[in-house]
Amino acid sequence: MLIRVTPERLNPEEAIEAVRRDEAGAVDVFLGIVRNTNKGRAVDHLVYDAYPSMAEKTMREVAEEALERFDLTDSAVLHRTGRLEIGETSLLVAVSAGHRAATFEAGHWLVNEVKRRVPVWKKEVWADGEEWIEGPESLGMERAPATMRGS
Amino acid sequence: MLIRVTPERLNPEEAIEAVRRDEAGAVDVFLGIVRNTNKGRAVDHLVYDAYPSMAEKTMREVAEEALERFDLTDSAVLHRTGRLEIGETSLLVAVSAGHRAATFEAGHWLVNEVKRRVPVWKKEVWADGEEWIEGPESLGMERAPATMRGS
Amino acid sequence: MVITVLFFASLADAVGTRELSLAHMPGDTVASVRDRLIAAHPQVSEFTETLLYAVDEEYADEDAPVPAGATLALIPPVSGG
Amino acid sequence: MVITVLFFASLADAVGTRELSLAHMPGDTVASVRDRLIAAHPQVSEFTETLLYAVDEEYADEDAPVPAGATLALIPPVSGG
Repeated sequence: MLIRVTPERLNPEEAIEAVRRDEAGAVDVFLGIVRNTNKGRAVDHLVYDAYPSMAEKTMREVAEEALERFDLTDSAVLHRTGRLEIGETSLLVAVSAGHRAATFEAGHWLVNEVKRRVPVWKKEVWADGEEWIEGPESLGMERAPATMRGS
Repeated sequence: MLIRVTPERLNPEEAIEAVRRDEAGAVDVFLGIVRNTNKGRAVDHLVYDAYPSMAEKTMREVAEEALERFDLTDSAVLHRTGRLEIGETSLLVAVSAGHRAATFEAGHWLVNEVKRRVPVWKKEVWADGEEWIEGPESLGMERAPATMRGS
Repeated sequence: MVITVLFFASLADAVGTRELSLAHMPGDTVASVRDRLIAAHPQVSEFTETLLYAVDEEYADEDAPVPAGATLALIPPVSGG
Repeated sequence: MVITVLFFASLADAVGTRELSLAHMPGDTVASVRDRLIAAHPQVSEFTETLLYAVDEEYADEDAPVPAGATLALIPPVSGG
């Protein structure tokens, strides 16, 4: 199980090789990529902050939970930190299984859970300013609805 | 839109780069891989036959249909032919979209449709024999239920 | 003018070739060409229950016309992926 | 003995640091440590509505104990991926 939080570029080939097995007929790989816009606003770049040790621990818990919930042979979760330019890969999730349906379901579930649970934060930087994007997919947002938020 | 039927090795990085766009925040890639067993029997290798020109035409139709049905920015479908060893990639499907849900749905749909519609056939070779695997996911199987099959 | 007929996978093994040419007849359809094929290669009849057909790379029904110069492909149930 | 407190993202910007040490008090919980933090750094109170907490890298409720030597992380709504 390949789990990593790193400021280095993420390599999809590495994740594929990490989950590939002779008994697994299907591999699904998801790449989260830095978009050039968000909510209609031009993004210049992103900066990812993380609590690296807890992020890796949480990613490992989510990946292990996926192995149990779905009929997977292996999974890999990698998240990049630091400054990322448009088009670069921030998140890489790969899963392998005997058959394809499990890989698509597990991949989607894993990406959702990573975004909900893993302590990583994204700052959007525009030409004229910047802002930390917090929630709304995280665990915290389930406890505090939007109308109750502090700021 | 990258569409290819080829006896050469399939490269996931090429498919990812083909669908990657600055406005696409999500890429999903599926790899169909030669398994070492099928229905409990040890597989030595596979041989894929194809009707290459019609296979590429059908793959392009399916990929274009996916662009319309789902909110995709691009898609790629590659199928390998000839002799494939255990662990090698037979099918590569990549899609990009603004957001992740569309990529998982479209990727799964595309793989299903390729397996149903594209004129490609797989021969399993074991230590002591070989057999063309035909259906049961193909269009033909919908017309003729298993109990009516000729052989 | 002729029709080109293509065979694949198990059917190519059974017929012993991947391609052959047939004389075109006025009014030819997928079914009429297939029936002439079966007359020459009786083993094709074992496959017809599950065969699909393509005329010039487009899936076609049994009553679809097959024009002179066309390519008719006999398509066993596919198993790609 | 001390408690290590970690700040991230917007909260690290607001507090002006990513880490500080606090004296441990008998019976400390997430809430009691957070309240001492707010006394020293009132700007933290603007975040508490949406904060989660982790004690030694495990999400924890407000009434979870914070032992001497522990690390308490104040976790704004996450936005990875």
